Amino acid sequence: WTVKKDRVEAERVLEANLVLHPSAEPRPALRYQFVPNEYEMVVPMGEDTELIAAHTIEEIARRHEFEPRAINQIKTALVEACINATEHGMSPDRKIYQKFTIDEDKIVITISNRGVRLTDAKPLEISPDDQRRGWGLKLLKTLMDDVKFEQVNDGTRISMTKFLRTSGPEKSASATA
Amino acid sequence: WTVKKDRVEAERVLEANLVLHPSAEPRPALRYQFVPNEYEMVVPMGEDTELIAAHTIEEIARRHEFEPRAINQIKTALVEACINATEHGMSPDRKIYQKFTIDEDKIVITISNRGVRLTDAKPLEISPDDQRRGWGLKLLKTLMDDVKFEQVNDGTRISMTKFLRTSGPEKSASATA
Amino acid sequence: MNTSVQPLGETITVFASDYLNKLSGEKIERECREFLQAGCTALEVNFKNTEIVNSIGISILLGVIDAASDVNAELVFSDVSEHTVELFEMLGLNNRVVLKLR
Amino acid sequence: MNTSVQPLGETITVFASDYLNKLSGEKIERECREFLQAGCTALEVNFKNTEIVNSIGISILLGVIDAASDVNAELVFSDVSEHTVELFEMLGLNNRVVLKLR
Ligand SMILES: Nc1ncnc2c1ncn2[C@@H]1O[C@H](COP(=O)(O)OP(=O)(O)O)[C@@H](O)[C@H]1O
Ligand SMILES: Nc1ncnc2c1ncn2[C@@H]1O[C@H](COP(=O)(O)OP(=O)(O)O)[C@@H](O)[C@H]1O
Repeated sequence: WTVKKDRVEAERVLEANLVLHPSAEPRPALRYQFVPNEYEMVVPMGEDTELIAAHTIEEIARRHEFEPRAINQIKTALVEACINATEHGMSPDRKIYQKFTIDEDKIVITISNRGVRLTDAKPLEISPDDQRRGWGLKLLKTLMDDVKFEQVNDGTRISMTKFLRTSGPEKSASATA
Repeated sequence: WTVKKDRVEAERVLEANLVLHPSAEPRPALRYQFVPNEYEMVVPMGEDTELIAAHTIEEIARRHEFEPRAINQIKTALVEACINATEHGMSPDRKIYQKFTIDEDKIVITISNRGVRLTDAKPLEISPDDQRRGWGLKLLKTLMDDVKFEQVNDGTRISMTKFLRTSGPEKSASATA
Repeated sequence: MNTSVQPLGETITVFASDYLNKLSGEKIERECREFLQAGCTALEVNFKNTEIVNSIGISILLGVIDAASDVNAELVFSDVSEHTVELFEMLGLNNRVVLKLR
Repeated sequence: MNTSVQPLGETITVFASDYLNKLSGEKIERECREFLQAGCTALEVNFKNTEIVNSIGISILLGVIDAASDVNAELVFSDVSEHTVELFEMLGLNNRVVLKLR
């Protein structure tokens, strides 16, 4: 695990950098956020761009030894979250903001959009009249190990966690009543 | 081309959004940046993460009808720019900031890193003693149609443009003297 | 992302595209309805090219299932990937249509 | 991202990995130097698995070319993709080693 080494290296180059820019404004501490395995992605809404994000997360998850089944679950959850952002977000900038954080034992995917905050929309998971919609959030919860919804200042954010298991008991596959 | 339609749609949802958040702080005009085909990506430096970015740009370029040869050139240029950022950037946050903007006739790739500004480093393209290094920037310029270096406040930014040609004359393939 | 059609003995096969979403799902539905209206009694939707199915795509497939059962036509979803079978099972499609694994 | 070795008649073949960068390039160089020191007179570096080569990888390949020419060994880069040939040509490698297209 290279985190320790990377941190030492980052501190070395940070020092080097401060020496290189002695006249620069002091860098606020917050600027120095060391996050070794954090990826960010912003894609425009529409034209199936959720597939681009899904393929990126696929490559990241594969590098971190997630199993094919888990990778497919992650991809599908990401696609559903992106579709929700596009369909329900009423986003003014038409962008989907994504963050993928990889820890030793899990991946956390955050999908955010500006626009409608979740509570401004109709209540969650009240089955709509048409029984064939309202599956997106159900799927997210079944495909991922943990799902959190947050209303942020100017929109909605969904955080989804999948734990890395090399083997062991699997979750039940049924989300229907 | 769906830009027009998307803009109309974005304006519609922007209005809807303003109605939904009547009590929200007025959104500064700058927050409403409508850019239909702009992707952003932030990857941590190291562990060959430039490949993840290369595969993402590959998928984006393929969707926009770039030819296989141009796609390979774009991928290689992106990889070289990422390696330079990692090797020479002395980046304090160890991240590579990337932006891909697709226009009707071109793709513009921007690769930025915090840390060393280009002019702080040794002058560009003065061949180093070891004749086997110093190829990165040469390659960028040969592989792409236009390359710009900028020193930004806290680091370096490289912008590279590749024009979309369905056929027609190709650039000479030789970058050596 | 094309769907294409191939007559195969008595069964007509419709191919789902790599990404089964609203757009490509509606195309399949349209094709299936046309065949059923034309009297087709055995329909196969083939998923061999399908990498990802989203929930809107699944809801459209339910419409296809209903359309087939309305005219008592046989319907099979074939060459379905393991992951897509898992997804179909989550939403109970396996109780309403025959699924054949890839 | 493995390189592997396969004796093939008189020529020894070393396989380049999918991404030819500093790390995997140095591995190839090490292997090639070992074979050359052991008396190998015909060496092939096979690029059939190679998707991307970066400039550091290319500079290491130049070291392999030098090492082979120092002992008068034959060297071929085989199964090279069109794009990688283009890249090698940009940096003049085609003048120093035999390139065989994929
Ligand atoms: N990103 C989002 N922004 C605002 N509302 C959302 C978002 N995601 C989901 N919702 C709300 O949650 C409801 C349920 O979503 P879902 O289960 O995916 O079903 P469906 O998309 O078929 O309505 C949506 O109808 C919407 O009101
Ligand atoms: N992102 C960057 N930040 C700071 N300096 C850079 C950056 N990219 C390139 N340089 C400078 O330009 C020089 C030439 O780069 P390049 O042509 O890629 O050759 P090499 O990487 O082999 O030195 C580098 O040695 C470095 O000094």
